Amino acid sequence: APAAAPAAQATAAPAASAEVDCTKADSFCVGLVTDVGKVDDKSFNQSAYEGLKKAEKELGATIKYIETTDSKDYGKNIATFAENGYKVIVTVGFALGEATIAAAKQYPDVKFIGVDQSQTDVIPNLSGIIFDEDKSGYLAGVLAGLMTKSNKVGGVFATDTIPPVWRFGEGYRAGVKSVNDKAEINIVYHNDVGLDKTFVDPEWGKTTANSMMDKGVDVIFSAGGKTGNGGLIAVAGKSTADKPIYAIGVDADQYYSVPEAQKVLLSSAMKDITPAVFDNIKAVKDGTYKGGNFVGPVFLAPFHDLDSAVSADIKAKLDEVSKGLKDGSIKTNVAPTKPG
Amino acid sequence: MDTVLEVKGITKKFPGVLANDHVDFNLRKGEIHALLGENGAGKSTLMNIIYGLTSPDDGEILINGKATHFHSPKDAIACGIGMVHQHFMLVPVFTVAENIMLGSEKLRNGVLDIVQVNKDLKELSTQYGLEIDPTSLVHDLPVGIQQRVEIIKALYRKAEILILDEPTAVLTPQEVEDLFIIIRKLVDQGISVIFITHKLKEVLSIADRITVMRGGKVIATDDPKQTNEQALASQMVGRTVILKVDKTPAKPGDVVLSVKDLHVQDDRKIETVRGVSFEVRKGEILGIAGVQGNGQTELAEAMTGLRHAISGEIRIQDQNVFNHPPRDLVEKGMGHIPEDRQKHGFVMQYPISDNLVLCSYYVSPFCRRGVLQNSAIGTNAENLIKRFDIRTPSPYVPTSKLSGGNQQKVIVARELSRNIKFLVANQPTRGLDVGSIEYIHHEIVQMRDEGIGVVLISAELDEIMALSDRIAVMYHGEIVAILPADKVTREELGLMMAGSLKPEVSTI
Amino acid sequence: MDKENLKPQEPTPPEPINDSKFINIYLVPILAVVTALILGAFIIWWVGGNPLLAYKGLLQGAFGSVRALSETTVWASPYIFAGLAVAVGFKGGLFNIGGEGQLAFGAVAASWAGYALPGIFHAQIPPILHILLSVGIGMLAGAIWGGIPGYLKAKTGAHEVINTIMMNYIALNLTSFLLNGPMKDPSPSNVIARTPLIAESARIPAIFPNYRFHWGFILALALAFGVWWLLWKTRLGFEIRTTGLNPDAAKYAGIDVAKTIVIAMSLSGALAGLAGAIEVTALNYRHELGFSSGYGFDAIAIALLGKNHPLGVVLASLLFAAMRNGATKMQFLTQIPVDIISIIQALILLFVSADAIVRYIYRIRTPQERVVYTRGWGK
Amino acid sequence: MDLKRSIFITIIVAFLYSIVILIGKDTTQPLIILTSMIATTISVATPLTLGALCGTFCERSGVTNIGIEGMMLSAAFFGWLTSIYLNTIYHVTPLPSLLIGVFVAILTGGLLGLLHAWLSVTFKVDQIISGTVINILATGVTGFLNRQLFFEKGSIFGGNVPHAPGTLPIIAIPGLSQIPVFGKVFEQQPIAWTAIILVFVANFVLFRTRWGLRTRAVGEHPRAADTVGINVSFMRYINVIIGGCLAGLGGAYFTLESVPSFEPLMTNGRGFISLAAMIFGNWTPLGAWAAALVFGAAQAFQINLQFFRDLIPPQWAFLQQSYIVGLTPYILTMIILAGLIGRTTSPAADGTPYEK
Ligand SMILES: Nc1ncnc2c1ncn2[C@@H]1O[C@H](COP(=O)(O)OP(=O)(O)OP(=O)(O)O)[C@@H](O)[C@H]1O
Ligand SMILES: Nc1ncnc2c1ncn2[C@@H]1O[C@H](COP(=O)(O)OP(=O)(O)OP(=O)(O)O)[C@@H](O)[C@H]1O
Ligand SMILES: [Mg+2]
Ligand SMILES: [Mg+2]
Repeated sequence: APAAAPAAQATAAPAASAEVDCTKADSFCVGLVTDVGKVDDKSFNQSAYEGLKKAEKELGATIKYIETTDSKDYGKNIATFAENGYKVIVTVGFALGEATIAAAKQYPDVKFIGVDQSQTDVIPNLSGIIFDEDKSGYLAGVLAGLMTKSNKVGGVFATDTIPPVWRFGEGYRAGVKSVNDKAEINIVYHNDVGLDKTFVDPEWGKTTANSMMDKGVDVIFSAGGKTGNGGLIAVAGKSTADKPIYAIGVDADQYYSVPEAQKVLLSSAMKDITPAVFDNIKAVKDGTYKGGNFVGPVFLAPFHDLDSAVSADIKAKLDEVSKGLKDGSIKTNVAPTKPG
Repeated sequence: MDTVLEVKGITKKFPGVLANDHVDFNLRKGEIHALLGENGAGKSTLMNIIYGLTSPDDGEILINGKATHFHSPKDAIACGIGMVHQHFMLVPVFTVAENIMLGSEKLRNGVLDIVQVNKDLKELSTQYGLEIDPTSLVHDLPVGIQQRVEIIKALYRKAEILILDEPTAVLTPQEVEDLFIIIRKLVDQGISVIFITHKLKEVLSIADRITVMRGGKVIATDDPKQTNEQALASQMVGRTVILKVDKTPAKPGDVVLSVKDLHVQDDRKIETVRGVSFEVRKGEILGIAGVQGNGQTELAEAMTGLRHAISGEIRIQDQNVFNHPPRDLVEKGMGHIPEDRQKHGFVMQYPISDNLVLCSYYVSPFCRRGVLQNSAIGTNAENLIKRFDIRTPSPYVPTSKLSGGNQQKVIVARELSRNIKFLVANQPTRGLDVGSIEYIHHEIVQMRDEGIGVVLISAELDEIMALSDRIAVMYHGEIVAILPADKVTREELGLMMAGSLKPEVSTI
Repeated sequence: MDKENLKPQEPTPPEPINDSKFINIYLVPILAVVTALILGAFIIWWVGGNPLLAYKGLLQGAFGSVRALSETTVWASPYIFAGLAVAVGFKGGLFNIGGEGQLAFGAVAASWAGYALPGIFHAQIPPILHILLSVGIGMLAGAIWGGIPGYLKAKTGAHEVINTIMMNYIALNLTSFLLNGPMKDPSPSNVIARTPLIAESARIPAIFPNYRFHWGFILALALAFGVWWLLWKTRLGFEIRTTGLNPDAAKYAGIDVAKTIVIAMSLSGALAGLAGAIEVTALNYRHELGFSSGYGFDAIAIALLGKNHPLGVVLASLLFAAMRNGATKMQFLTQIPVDIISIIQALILLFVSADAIVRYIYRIRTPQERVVYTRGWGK
Repeated sequence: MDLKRSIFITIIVAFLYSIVILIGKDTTQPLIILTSMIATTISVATPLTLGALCGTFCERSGVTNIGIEGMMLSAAFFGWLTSIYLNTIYHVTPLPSLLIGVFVAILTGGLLGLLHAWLSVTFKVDQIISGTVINILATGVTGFLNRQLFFEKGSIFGGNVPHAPGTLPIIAIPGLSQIPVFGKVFEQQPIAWTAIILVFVANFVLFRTRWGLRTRAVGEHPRAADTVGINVSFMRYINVIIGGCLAGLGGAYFTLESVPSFEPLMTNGRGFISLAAMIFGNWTPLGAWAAALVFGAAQAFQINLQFFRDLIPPQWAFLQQSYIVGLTPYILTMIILAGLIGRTTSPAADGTPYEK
């Protein structure tokens, strides 16, 4: 099997690092606990883990992850790191929010970093990394609203029961409306499968995006892990020189993560977890770490190949809006979660 | 006459059973060689070996003098051997033509050539006088015709040697006659026939030679002119058997079961019971004679609550039990020996002990407050096994391990051990050997004498004649006559069953 | 005439020869597990992992400490309930793939009863009663979810296999609907699709402080015995088994086959529902839109592995639970993907069912009887 | 497939379509809606059809197969893996790598079919178990390798997913595809086309050829087949392997035709839906296809209802609840199986190993 050769060295590195004794003071061990998504989900679990890898490379940290297979194991998995002397524990996803708070109180001298976990009251050894997805979505909406020729824009999203997804989607809606109230906005959430499938169903994303383009939609914001990527790929497949269709990605600059879509990818609504996680780990190392919420930056990724397609005044408008969003003069008026 | 088939020293062991023990057997060209033997004697096994279905542990097979080795029936067929199995080997949902061509299909450029097959069948039919409609579905055909399909299947493969395993077990005198005519035709055309049966009359009337097996060994090969039923029976069973049931005249009491103008449909919604009426009295045996597929099955099922009837009336004593569920009937005193023992009779995987309480597991002493009383069930089993002489190492072996004869005895024991008012016995001895038959007949008669009303449904004329006090003849879903057993001859009955004799004797 | 000379001299079939119970019942399955673990070790080694370290982690994580043991039982109890559910179905000749949905519905119903009932009665409900109510309602929900396919099969002959699959999807959608709408936890801090916490009075108290080992596990063991007793010692059990093995004979025996099928499926559903209800009342105190960890499907493997015998189901559950629970420590030590557990589990099931392979490897004689688990598509 | 069934199914599909068209007609031309719904229907139906064909071949020969899910998943993974290796490591151009990928996917399915046959025919392992084994094994192996090859440090692609060679090109039927708007329906990718062709091929093979006759005989009454010299085990082996190959092609759809990436568990229960389709179609290829189309139509229904959510009239508000709308295919199936279109009857010997 071709797998043999490459895989041979695969786990070698971590196996080796198992030697390090994290209980020693001079060690700097960082552990990551995923929610039920896998650490290679090419979505936020992985982005967070990339942050750890960066820490390993640049801060010489010893890193390990534990994947949760059932929500009832959250506490146990966090404890496994804490009790083995890990200095920093990163927990990914709002689902781990309560378990993380509990652990932070139980292990006061371990530093916790909770991705997508908004902190209502400050715990000194727990920092929650959060993003204003609605603002990123709003920016994407403005861009879409200004770019569309057919006045039909679309959005392909994972399930709206996940608050960040909901905020992306509704922020997008608001953004489009703000610049183009005649535009017809078609937003489809992937609600008909289990939570574990909703982010990893590219085939659905593609099917949905196709059915939108069939109806004349010419800009699609596709957000939701691999499900979203399916949408981007669909656009790349349908767009033609004389009738161009544009796609907008999400989370990281998807120009790199979905090369198939490069020629149609206008931009990506950034929610850049990797640097945020890294910065927090680094803060621990430097002793600048502090508890409470850590709000990640909001911005759009560069236009790359399509830079010429975006007119100067659209770019101007985008800058104006993002300023507005930062200083609060522009409100997205999106509820933090979908009203029940 | 030269020998077409010879087997030498065939030996076959099954786990725990020596099914064939150094069997020597030969078949001459154009002869009818009958093979007799009680259940489990090893007849089917021997034939399966000759037909390449089972491989022998030892011994050799010679076709036309030269030794051959069969890996599968394909080889046997190639050597001109054809077999009609005890349980028909037809695909019910296929048409006659499909069934016949299966395994040796005719193709026209890759596609099944039904047209050609149908043409060939026409020819075969005319050549041997076997009427058949190639396009009809097998599960729509009566057993007699299905058997005809089996025979044609063999001929279609140019069989020189034809093996018939218990071909008459499911036929009526009329059909048996037709079958014999066919067999003789085949023999005239140079085909050699091996004929397995439990019925001594038939053997004597058709066979050129008779070989008797017992316990996997060949006991003797006789000439029909030199022997008689009694002798054969003794050879089969290894002791003297009383062939005729001796019974005192019935002393009928009042009516236990009455059926009025009953109408029943079969699974394909065809009305197969068309206005049947009769009464059964305490202490009498009413025989219902009829060719398979004339509605006896549906009649029995309707009487025993296994099938929903359309209209009519069924009364046990004076209570109307029309379309009542089986349990209700059982509680009102019905006993039932089902036609298909393996399908309805018991749960093969269950130990004998459980099957012996299959209809009474829920009542005291076997069950108290919803809890099974295994001790009671066990003792019950031991008693019945003793009383009905069921041959088994223990009450707890799976019933599937028993021979057909013993399996049947389990059912008889179960039904007769309950205190019942009447008994519906449907083909109670089909496929059983004289020994078992004799035994079961004796039990049924004894029941009658104890004042139980018995409905005996059987395609075996001899059985009907031997046991019945009154005989009802069923034809095309109707009862054409109900006659006192002593007022009618075998021949008359045969004709009535075939619908060719309208009885002048008025129904009583 | 006297009965004596009447006895037909039929050959008496001898006792079926079978090799010693020990070999069949214990040795072969054990060897099967061992073989599977050896193969698993090979795979781990092949991708450059350290098998010994991995299995060390697996053992430590599963049995290494009191807490580990306690956690293993936490994993085991839903497995036992769900495994019994599937086994009961199989005994009745029914293949219940619907455990997933029945479990989910049991959990939803139980948590509803847990948080909503006091409001409805405008009163505190005494703990014992409230617990019984919640668990009972959970079981009922499961029973209904399993009973519907049972009813459809009994009345229309529709395949329970397909209908239970469909019911899984229906349950999935309805749960999502409820947990995002009507039953969503209204507390402002909540961002997840989950129910409110159930009332204190509905919570099955912990047995030992700061261990999660709970009464559910004990109940599961008791129920395993109960199911065994029901199936083999009671009238209902006899009816279920008879219907499962030979419906025609069952009908002949006066058993109401349709009714029995519905009962068997409802019973099966109830057990699955109980699995969900216990998770809510004894462990999580609420139902959260689970990233389904697939109890329903693991349960099938467990029932088959346990040869549909309650004791077998308990053992198989403990095995699966230990592996799932130990996986954490194993991954912590070696960073091997937890999927290796699935591979090993598949191999175990394979070797236990195709014991001919194991017998061949270890040169053990084969018995005559083969256990029959299922009847393919129930017709 | 019988007339009643086909009519019934046509009605259902037409009904689903027309609801959406009624809602959406104010903003979008009916023809456009129809076209896009048909397009969705066909693509969603493709893997289901192939899965159901797999089931049909296995069960017609008397071997139940609940392992379709696992067969598809493994095929999806290994097919995709192959295409990537060829494309990135050995620099084969995209199209050939994809085609070889498809071939490997089919091969994978075939091998799992072989495993299923080996277990259930040779070892007479309970067929449900053997199917379950395949499902669990597939989950484990694909997840495990996917991690080892594409994520771990030092793994061949340095821990990040390489640029996949894209997806199979669209094949447009000349002429038909030129029809304005509706022509889109005749632009499908190769596996979608193949699936449709295979439906008719399978139907022909099963009901018009010697192979089909023997297959059905083995599934209905193996002993009868045996007595006329047909090798029951052989027939079952080959049919199960054929089935596996079909499931394999179905798997290829996910990673080589639909999207150029693999996700753990990405088949997402479609193998089980295929089973439903097979039974629903009464073990006939045409029936299975029709059933698959119903599921496809239901999916299209759901997507488009969300699409036109804002246009849904208030009295139909429940149609805005995507969870509720999501129930459509499942409830439909249950209704239909409940005998609305006549009982389905499985091959008589389905699921029972043949004892000589
Ligand atoms: N497949 C089998 N496995 C084990 N034992 C068998 C098998 N088939 C037959 N036997 C045993 O071999 C013996 C002979 O069986 P066989 O079928 O040849 O009897 P038979 O003469 O045909 O009986 P019958 O008159 O009832 O047909 C029986 O005792 C039976 O128990
Ligand atoms: N697998 C088996 N194991 C043990 N005994 C068997 C097996 N198969 C058949 N037998 C026995 O072989 C004998 C002959 O089988 P056969 O099928 O001829 O039944 P039978 O006794 O002839 O009953 P019937 O002719 O009414 O079916 C029977 O005693 C039967 O019980
Ligand atoms: Mg026989
Ligand atoms: Mg017999």
